Amino acid sequence: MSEIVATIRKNYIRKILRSNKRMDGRNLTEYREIKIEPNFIKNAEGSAMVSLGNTQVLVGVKAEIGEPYPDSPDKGAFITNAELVPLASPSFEPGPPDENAIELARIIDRGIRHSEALDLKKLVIQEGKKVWIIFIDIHVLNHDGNLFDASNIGAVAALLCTKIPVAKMDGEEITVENKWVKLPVKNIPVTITLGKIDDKLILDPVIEEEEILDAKITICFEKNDLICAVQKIHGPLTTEDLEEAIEIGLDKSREIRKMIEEAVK
Amino acid sequence: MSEIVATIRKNYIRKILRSNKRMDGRNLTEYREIKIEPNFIKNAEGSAMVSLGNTQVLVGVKAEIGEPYPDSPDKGAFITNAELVPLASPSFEPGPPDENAIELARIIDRGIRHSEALDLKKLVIQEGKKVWIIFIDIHVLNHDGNLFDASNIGAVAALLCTKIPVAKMDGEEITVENKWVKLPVKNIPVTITLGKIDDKLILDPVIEEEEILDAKITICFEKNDLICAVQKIHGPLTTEDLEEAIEIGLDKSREIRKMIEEAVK
Amino acid sequence: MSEIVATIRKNYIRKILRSNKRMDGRNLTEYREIKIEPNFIKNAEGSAMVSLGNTQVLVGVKAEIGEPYPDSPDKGAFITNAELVPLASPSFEPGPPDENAIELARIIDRGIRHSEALDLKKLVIQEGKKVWIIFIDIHVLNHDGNLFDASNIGAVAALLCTKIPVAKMDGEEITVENKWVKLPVKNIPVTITLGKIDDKLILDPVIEEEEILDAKITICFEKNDLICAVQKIHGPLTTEDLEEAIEIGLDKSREIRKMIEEAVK
Amino acid sequence: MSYFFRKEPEKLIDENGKRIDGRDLYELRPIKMKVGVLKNANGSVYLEWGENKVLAAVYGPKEIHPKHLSLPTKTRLRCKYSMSPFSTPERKKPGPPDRRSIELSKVIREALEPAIFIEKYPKTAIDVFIEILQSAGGTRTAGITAASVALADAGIPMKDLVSACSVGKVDGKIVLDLNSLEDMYGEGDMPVAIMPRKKKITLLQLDGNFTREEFKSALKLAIDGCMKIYEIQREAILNRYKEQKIDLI
Amino acid sequence: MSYFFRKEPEKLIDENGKRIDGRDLYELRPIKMKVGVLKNANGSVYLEWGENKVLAAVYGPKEIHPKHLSLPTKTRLRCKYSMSPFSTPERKKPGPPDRRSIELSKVIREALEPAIFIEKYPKTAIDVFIEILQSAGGTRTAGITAASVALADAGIPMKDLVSACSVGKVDGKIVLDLNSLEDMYGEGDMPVAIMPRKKKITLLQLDGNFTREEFKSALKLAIDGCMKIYEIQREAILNRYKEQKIDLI
Amino acid sequence: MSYFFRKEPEKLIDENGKRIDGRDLYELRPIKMKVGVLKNANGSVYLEWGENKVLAAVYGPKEIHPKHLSLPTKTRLRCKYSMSPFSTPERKKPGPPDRRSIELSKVIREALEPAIFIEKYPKTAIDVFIEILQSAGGTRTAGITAASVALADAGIPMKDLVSACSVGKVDGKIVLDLNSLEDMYGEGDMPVAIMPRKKKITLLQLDGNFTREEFKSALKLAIDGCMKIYEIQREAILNRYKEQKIDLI
Repeated sequence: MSEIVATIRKNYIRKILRSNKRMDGRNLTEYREIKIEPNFIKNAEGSAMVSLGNTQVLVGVKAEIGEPYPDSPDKGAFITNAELVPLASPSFEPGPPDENAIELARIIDRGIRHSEALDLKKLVIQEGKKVWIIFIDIHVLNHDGNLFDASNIGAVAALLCTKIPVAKMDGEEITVENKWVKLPVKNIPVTITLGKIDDKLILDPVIEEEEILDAKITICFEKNDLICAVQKIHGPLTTEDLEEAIEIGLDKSREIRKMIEEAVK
Repeated sequence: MSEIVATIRKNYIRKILRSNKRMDGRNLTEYREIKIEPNFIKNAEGSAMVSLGNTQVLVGVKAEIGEPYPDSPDKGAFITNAELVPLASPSFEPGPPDENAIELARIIDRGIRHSEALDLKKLVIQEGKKVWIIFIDIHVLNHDGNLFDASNIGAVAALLCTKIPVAKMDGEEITVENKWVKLPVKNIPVTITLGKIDDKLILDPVIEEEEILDAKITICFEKNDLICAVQKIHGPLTTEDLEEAIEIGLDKSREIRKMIEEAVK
Repeated sequence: MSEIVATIRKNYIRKILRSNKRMDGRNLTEYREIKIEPNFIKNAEGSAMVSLGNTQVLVGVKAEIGEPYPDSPDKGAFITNAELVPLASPSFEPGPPDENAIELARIIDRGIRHSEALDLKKLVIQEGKKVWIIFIDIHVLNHDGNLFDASNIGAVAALLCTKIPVAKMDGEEITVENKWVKLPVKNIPVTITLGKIDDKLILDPVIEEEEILDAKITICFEKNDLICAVQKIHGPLTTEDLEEAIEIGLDKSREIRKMIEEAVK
Repeated sequence: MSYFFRKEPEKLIDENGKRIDGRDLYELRPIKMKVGVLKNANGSVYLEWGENKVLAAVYGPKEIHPKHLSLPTKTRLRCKYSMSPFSTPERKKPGPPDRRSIELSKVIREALEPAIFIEKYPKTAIDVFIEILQSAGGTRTAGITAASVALADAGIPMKDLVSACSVGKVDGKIVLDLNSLEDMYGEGDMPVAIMPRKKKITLLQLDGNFTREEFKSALKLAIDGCMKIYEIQREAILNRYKEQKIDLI
Repeated sequence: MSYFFRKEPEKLIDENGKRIDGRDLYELRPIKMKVGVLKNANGSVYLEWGENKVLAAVYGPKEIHPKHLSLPTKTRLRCKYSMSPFSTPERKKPGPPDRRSIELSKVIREALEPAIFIEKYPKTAIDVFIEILQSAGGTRTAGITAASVALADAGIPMKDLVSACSVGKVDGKIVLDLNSLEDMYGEGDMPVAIMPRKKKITLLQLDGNFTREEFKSALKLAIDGCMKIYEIQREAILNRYKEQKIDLI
Repeated sequence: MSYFFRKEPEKLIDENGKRIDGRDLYELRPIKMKVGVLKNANGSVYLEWGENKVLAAVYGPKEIHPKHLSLPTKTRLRCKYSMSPFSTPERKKPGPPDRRSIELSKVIREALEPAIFIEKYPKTAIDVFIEILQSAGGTRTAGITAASVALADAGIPMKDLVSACSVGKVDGKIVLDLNSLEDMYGEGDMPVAIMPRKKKITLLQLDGNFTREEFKSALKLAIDGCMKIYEIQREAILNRYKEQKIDLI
């Protein structure tokens, strides 16, 4: 995007923001339409296709048997990975995950980790020897802004519908039974992302807004309104911005959580 | 090569093709001179230096003891690799194998695999535990066209003269005896490569021809005239082209097979 | 550096060299000020910060328990690595070690290896099973010429002050006691680096000199005046140059060795 | 969810000539195609072919960086076939393309290129991305089929569509459109792509053991299959202009 | 030298409200800063913060290669945070930056950029290198603190310094400037950077579990901490011009 | 074929002063050299030196990409030494060059460069590729010897050839031209290259333990060896113009 186009668009977006409206007609603190389709991928142990307006994210969960980390022999593990495949946006390039893909994966990972959404102790097959390793793969299919919230919804919904087989260890031998149980998910972290333009905070920025934001913030809330992860992105914020963002986020996170629970029922 | 040079050369090649002749005086379905020198490399378990006119390929076979694939505990394994080292052509670049090197290796591999040239069951040292892994390394030394056929001849000749030591397993202990046996080779796949220019099929294209081909096809024949691998490359072909190619290939493949058997005697 | 600047500087350096002096006032065979601060890094098992004029190198030694190489089951191992981090010079680029970093690491490694500075047999925990692997990490912080000698001093000083815990093996179980012993260092290899400009050999070249050298040579001496490693770098030398270099080096290496021993006392 | 429990079936074709998924020998799996599902791409297709789920997106014609890669008299067509980590029973580690994907990207490019008027946009690039979301046998032919329609959706001037499907040899019989079990345990596999109007063959690969006669009848069957695929492609393109908006979900 | 013997302490705060290293809840670790320690860099800082040892170097403004990466109206700020192999109790394998370092490099760049007049040098690059020589909790905030002074030392025109420190939640209490044990075994960690003059927050991350009220008081404490850091930074810059030559050792 | 059965010999020099392969202490292994064996390269050499089999090819002078790598007043000489996977008793995995190959490529380049009039072709590159097909001790000196002749074969203007061979210390004695067992189990190794006309030393490396006197006599022996190599090189170049066509096999 050329600098001139950016300036014109910024002025346009600012102008309508002054009347507390958005380019696409939304209010400042309104999400785009959210659709969640769980179990989209049969070859995954769990999955969810999510759309947030035109932002589309597919998350797959796979389970493998592996060894626990040496410093937590009594816990399973999970790994969160995000791919910004070039199919999803003219700005995505082939190659290894760049800083944006890595930041995305790490934020989603932190929300799940610090809310203890996954009960890792229940993923042990035999302590110190074999545990389940859960892979959460976030695949962005179309990038139209706010990848964080779309990915978080996808990841949590996918985890909630994941089933893994029962595995047992007898000596050195592992037996995997064709008997499937739900993944032990005990919390639903919800990220809420707001952008700042001038002195306004806007929820769920669309890509045209993201490109001109002064700053962005993602806050992850647990079920009981605790804050379990925060990431400020791009430019500076004030203490007041943060308080307002938390205010909005607390509210919205409860709505989104309900939506996810509904979708995977 | 500039586009103008290509056009001039294409016109020249076409012109002589109209009288069913080639740039180098060959008939349409004539190979260049083929030379095979087996056991060229002493440090390899088997090897062959092959020249097809000015195309020169050296293939080495090495054997290592390793673990079988989990889904075929009763079989050894083989891996085919091709390197287009920059020494061999001004168009080859240093770096990891590109799509041409990978395609070359995979086609040679498929011919060997689907003709079951290597009796993998005989490469087991102890089922599920230890097997021989055979590495077929194709090293192109000078690229003057038709790398596929030169490489296939080299790979098959190298396999035919490969000897591996006798290995036994006693408990967890492996013993390798200084007693060498022939690799169990039970079939000789032969690839035949034809190019198409206008409505003519030409056998064993030289590099100047390859650069202006409309299409190319490689067909791999087993001992008993079965077709075990095909790869169409570059542009389109018709059903009639394919039938003609098979016609030519059946014949030529028997000749080449004899030549290989002769060379490794 | 442009070619013109190089020519002017070369002429200037040559001119003062004619009176057997250097840009910075040193004699031809004089080192810059050498400072050695051992145990700079608490998280390392041993370390030394070294400055050679404005050339600054930090070397850290870490110990890990690992498996011996199959062909030396009765020996521990060490690995020397050098990083030319971009912080240290405008000419260093981010990325994997280039030929200069690799050459640096390999020369330091060879001096230590061929002088048998480390008594690898004493690093065995259980023969054929577990040994100590010693990592020598050379981190260049500011490059002002003669990285080889600064790095060698750092590496040897760091080894001399390294302590590793006592480890024992009982069956398959490894116990590491909180009891620390000195690394078994039995020799102090010292590299001496000389540059050649016109017909002069100069010791410890500063970067402005290095950039215009005709040739460079690094000779590594053991405690008993044996030569254990040599590397000629860049342009040609004569037999006479080499004899002179050894003459100078024998002398200087004893001085530097004393300096190192003093510093780690 | 089944890779822990995978087992080779006793036979792939039963006594009534029915295949393991109930199909006849010359029957295609059910196919569903949506055109224009991705907003950012210039052209896009979502294809369900049996249990395959495939996305194809086209970006371009567009400028090329670095410039020395551009061709003076034609478009550079670039294809990237890739499998998402959850597309296969065993997780596919993300990372640089493996050797199979590199080869497939090449043959797919060569299957598509003859159908494009590449002289129309000299010095530009057209990027075709094929993303296998779920894989169940025949992903390369599904990918070509989807990509060819995505190219049309992107408004790229084309001589013809490219229609692809595979044939194979299973329990000694030549059958159309292998599923994953047939692919894994059958005796041969032959993916084919054609430009349907003149029946030019733009992809042909073969693995396995075919007599000359088997090859001939397999090729005929493949071309017949491609013609059926062609009908489905044309219908999907028509639908594109009937619907207001086509969503992935 | 302790990773073989690492053990979780029974409690991180004792009955007298003292932390495991003897500090009060709102007390910073000792900080020592030397400016101009590296001859080659345009600006450089060596910082000891508790047992952290950090070097920051700035090169630039300088030309960009390849040119298409340059920005027409501003400087491209590039940051690289990296840990030396011996900086951590367990050796950190050299190699391409890991995912944590890539994320940290990004957030550090975003923490520093608002303080720089990046419009002053269009089409150029400024490189900031942060090298963690010894790590003991809070390296990213130490890195930002050092880098900001190194930028000033390089003569880069700046709107303000950037001062950073972390706060956290340990044994249920909000504390300033986590050390490595508190970082590892505490309940939460929140690194913050500010531009002190207008108290603009340029870095904010959080991991752990905070109530809304805890978050509020943690943020206040962090800003207070940053203001103390700011004083130390200013003093270090002044010292730079007092001393003839500042050596690393 | 012997790596499974490799064993350290009891002694490397017998009571009659004969080496393990029957040579005298100051004797070279048999050497065979063919010039012009590769059609595509501008210059090429196939060298058998004992059981070493080495190919060297030269491409250039040629344009450099990207351009900013070109040097305004001279040719950029680039060297790549690499070992084929089957060249060693244990298979050498293909892939990016290992650390040894990178160092060798550097010292080989520095051994060859002084012999070339690099000012003749400013802004160009000359590529030297050395491919070790079979390795048996002394591949770097064999590579330099072959490459230097390949440069001449390519018509590159040269001040002199470069002739190389190694000396070493084996069972306490200084010997010429180490074979692989002597290289592996000897006490020292010293590869040397010279420009024979003025006896300038362009490669000198040493590993092992040499007294000052041993070093001196080893160097003298190496230079004598190089002079013999020089004769062989000159003869091979002459042969190039006698034969109609020189084939690899």
